Amino acid sequence: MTDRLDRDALARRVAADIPDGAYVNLGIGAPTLVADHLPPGSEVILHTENGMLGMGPAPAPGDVDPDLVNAGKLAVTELPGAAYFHHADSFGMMRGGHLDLCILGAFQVSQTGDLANWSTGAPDAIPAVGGAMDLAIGAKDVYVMTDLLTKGGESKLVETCSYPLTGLGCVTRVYTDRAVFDVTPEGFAVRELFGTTTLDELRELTGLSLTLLPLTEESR
Amino acid sequence: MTDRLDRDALARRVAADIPDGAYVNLGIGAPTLVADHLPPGSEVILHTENGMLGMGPAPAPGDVDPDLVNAGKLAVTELPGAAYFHHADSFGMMRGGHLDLCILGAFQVSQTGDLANWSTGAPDAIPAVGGAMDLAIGAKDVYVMTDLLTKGGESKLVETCSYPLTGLGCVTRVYTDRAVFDVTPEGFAVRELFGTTTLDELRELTGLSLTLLPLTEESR
Amino acid sequence: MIDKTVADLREAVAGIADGATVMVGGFGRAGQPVELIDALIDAGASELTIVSNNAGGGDLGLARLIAEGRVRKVVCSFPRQTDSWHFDRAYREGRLELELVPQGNLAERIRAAGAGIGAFYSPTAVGTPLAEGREHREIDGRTYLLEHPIRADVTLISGLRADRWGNVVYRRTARNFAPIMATAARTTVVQVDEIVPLGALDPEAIVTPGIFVDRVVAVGGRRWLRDGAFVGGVDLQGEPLAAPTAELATAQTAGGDR
Amino acid sequence: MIDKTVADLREAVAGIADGATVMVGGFGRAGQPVELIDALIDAGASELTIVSNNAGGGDLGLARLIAEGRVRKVVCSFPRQTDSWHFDRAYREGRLELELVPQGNLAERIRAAGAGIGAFYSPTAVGTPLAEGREHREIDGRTYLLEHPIRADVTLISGLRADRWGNVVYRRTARNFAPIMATAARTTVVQVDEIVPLGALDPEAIVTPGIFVDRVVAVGGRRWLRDGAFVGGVDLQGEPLAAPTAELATAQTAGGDR
Repeated sequence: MTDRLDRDALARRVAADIPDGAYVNLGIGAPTLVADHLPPGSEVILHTENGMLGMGPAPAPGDVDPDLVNAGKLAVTELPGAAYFHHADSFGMMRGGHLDLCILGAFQVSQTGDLANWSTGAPDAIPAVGGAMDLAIGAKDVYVMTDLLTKGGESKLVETCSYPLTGLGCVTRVYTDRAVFDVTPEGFAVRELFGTTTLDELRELTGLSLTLLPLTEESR
Repeated sequence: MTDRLDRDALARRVAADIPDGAYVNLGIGAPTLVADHLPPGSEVILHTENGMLGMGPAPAPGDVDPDLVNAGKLAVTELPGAAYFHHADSFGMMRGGHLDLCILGAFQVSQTGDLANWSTGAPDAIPAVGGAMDLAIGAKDVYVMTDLLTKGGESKLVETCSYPLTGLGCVTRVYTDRAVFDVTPEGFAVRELFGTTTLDELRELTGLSLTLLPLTEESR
Repeated sequence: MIDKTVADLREAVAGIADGATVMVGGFGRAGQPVELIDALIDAGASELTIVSNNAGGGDLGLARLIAEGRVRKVVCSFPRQTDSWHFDRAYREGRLELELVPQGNLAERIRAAGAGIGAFYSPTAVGTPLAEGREHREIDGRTYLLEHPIRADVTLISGLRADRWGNVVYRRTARNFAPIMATAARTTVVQVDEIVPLGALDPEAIVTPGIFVDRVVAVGGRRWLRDGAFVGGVDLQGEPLAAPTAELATAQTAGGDR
Repeated sequence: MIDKTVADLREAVAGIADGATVMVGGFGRAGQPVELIDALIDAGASELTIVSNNAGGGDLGLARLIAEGRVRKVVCSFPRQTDSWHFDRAYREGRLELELVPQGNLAERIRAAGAGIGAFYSPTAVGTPLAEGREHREIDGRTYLLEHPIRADVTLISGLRADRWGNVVYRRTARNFAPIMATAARTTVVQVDEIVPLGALDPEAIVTPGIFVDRVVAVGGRRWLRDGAFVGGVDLQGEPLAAPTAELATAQTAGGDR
């Protein structure tokens, strides 16, 4: 168990791959932790789809401004250089391919890059999609950040998603607690293994015929 | 000849029909004269499609600002309450039906309200359309302001336009130097006669079976 | 003389009929026109179709409108929140209909209504359950879905300041859907903290030109600043938001930069 | 650290290839990026497709680019002006191609490119010669034409001020096409009078957020203010515009309100 990255360590790992100057949307939930781990001195401009570029960290207690929230409706701050705009402009920015990167959570990712992250298809659930489908297709790269397995022990990397899709062939990379995977024309390729995790273990856990990127061999 | 309204008098006549508080686009050329004849104390908000509401009159000589022009690229001024916006927003405002009134020039207007005002179809002419087609369909009412006859003596009110169209069935009223016409389901109806002009004269000049609005009978 | 300001909230929402389609600005509580919604509840209209990003949280604003049984249908992207109990109950009891629209398509469809666009092709939702039964079209090798405009009878939004021509500026992320909703309704009603003299707003910084606005009503500093009845959400740790400090409140309502 | 400012005009237009599609902001001379166009001429690219509302007037800017024989095609709404002699000659001699687009469709097609819209239905031009051969569609009883996005390799625009992140504000009607063109090209280059420190622009009043901007170059007060070489058009009586008074020039370039 200690070989798996915890949520903060994973967020730090994702943050390390974001280049200086990138325009990034962190969706809601766990991926927003990435903001806390960006390398000091690096300027990464955060987009929040409710109408802001240049979003800063959470405010100090007592300095909360209810007119200044992120997509998860949590209090944030404004950095120098920030800009506000309305929702149509904000999603035009996204849909138009101007963001470098979106980082999203997932229920499932298929080996062709299909993403399922908005609904488990449970018949009694109240459906809610928010900006998930727009985000899924709205950046040059879409990274998923998630545990490899569900709480029930099932792989979130799958041959074909069984949950309702959010977007088709949109995910380019998946950061999990055990390894980093690229989505390639040949399916998932392991880019990096964490701790003592091995390729064989990952194959067993996912049931997928994973390949190893040359990069990965080197980095071990 | 003295019975015909000159250009300024016609502009004054059009201006008198514009209600306080109306949002109006005056296009380019002769209709822009209407701005000089709006009743004192009336607030009419002028839209210019190059990105401004609340356009004011021409500046004093020496106070010209080349960053502040109207659709005809002539120097204008800014009134208190003015707002600037970009071209997509400006034409969205127009296309979305938010303007109360556009006032345009015309080569021809058909009795179904078709407008021809952008091209005479001359084979050697350089085509240029500008915002004409957007303006033609971009207001709740489209008034045309023009001489009734061309310099060659032909009626600009016609059964069917022979010149290339700017818009279909878009004109609602035509102010000419001899009379004011409404476009009705039954064709042109005379709303007002200027000077000694008679309905019979107009029928002869236009070759159209014009009707007289009840209003007109009263006002004589 | 043009004067779109009205004396009170009752006048601001006058004439909203049973069965009307009402767009309501706001993203969660940021920008939600709570005072106008309260007035709408008092005015009594029912069987409303609400177009808004969310379906209300807690017990006020949109949530209260739903709790009072005034809403027949909600068109939104994200009804489900930790505190959306009023929507949840009404939905589960079959007392209201939900039309779920991805957030970007919702925004663009509202803009299309205001901008006179007949329909447009969006790449969002292709391949998902929300694409079922919709017109698909391939353009330059990519698949799109046909999306139609969303119009309303009335739009209710919240701005920071306005003038008597109806020019409006907003504050921070409270802007969200308001500028596009203002363009998409037959009647647009804006509540603002403050009405300022004509010419006091910078013409370069006006976000909603008055042409889109029919009525403006001043509500004073919003409730969370005015009387301490702060209703904000939760912070990054999920803890309830504290009310803003007095200094911040003063800076933000004293006619400062924004 | 993000710094989109470049040292000079040469660097600003570096890499624009022969045959490129270049969007050029401006409505007549208001907002035309004359300094960037001059630099483009110096850089030598030819066989260009120019997307702009007009096709140049007088002997400078776009007109000079055409006069120098660098333009293969112009996509615009209104090439014909009293002083468009360079375009007129090239067009009549068959040296360049013209694609005429109604102004509002031009603007919306540029916006669509930037906003990822596959295509849209516009009511403009229905029933006119410009509708011939185009896809028509009836929606809710009204006829529309299908319009496709217009994209570019490079956009050249002129703003008033920018910061190192590329946030831009404009001045009065010089704004026109610039904000949408900034979104529709692979590379967007902005000339501004002045580069200001990050944080100096009001976040509520930024018109073009830096995400759309790749390069920013300061050109000082524009020529008509800087050295008296004023090039503006004509007034309401058709008389040539006088250069602005010295007081106005000072007020407008001294970092005043706008």
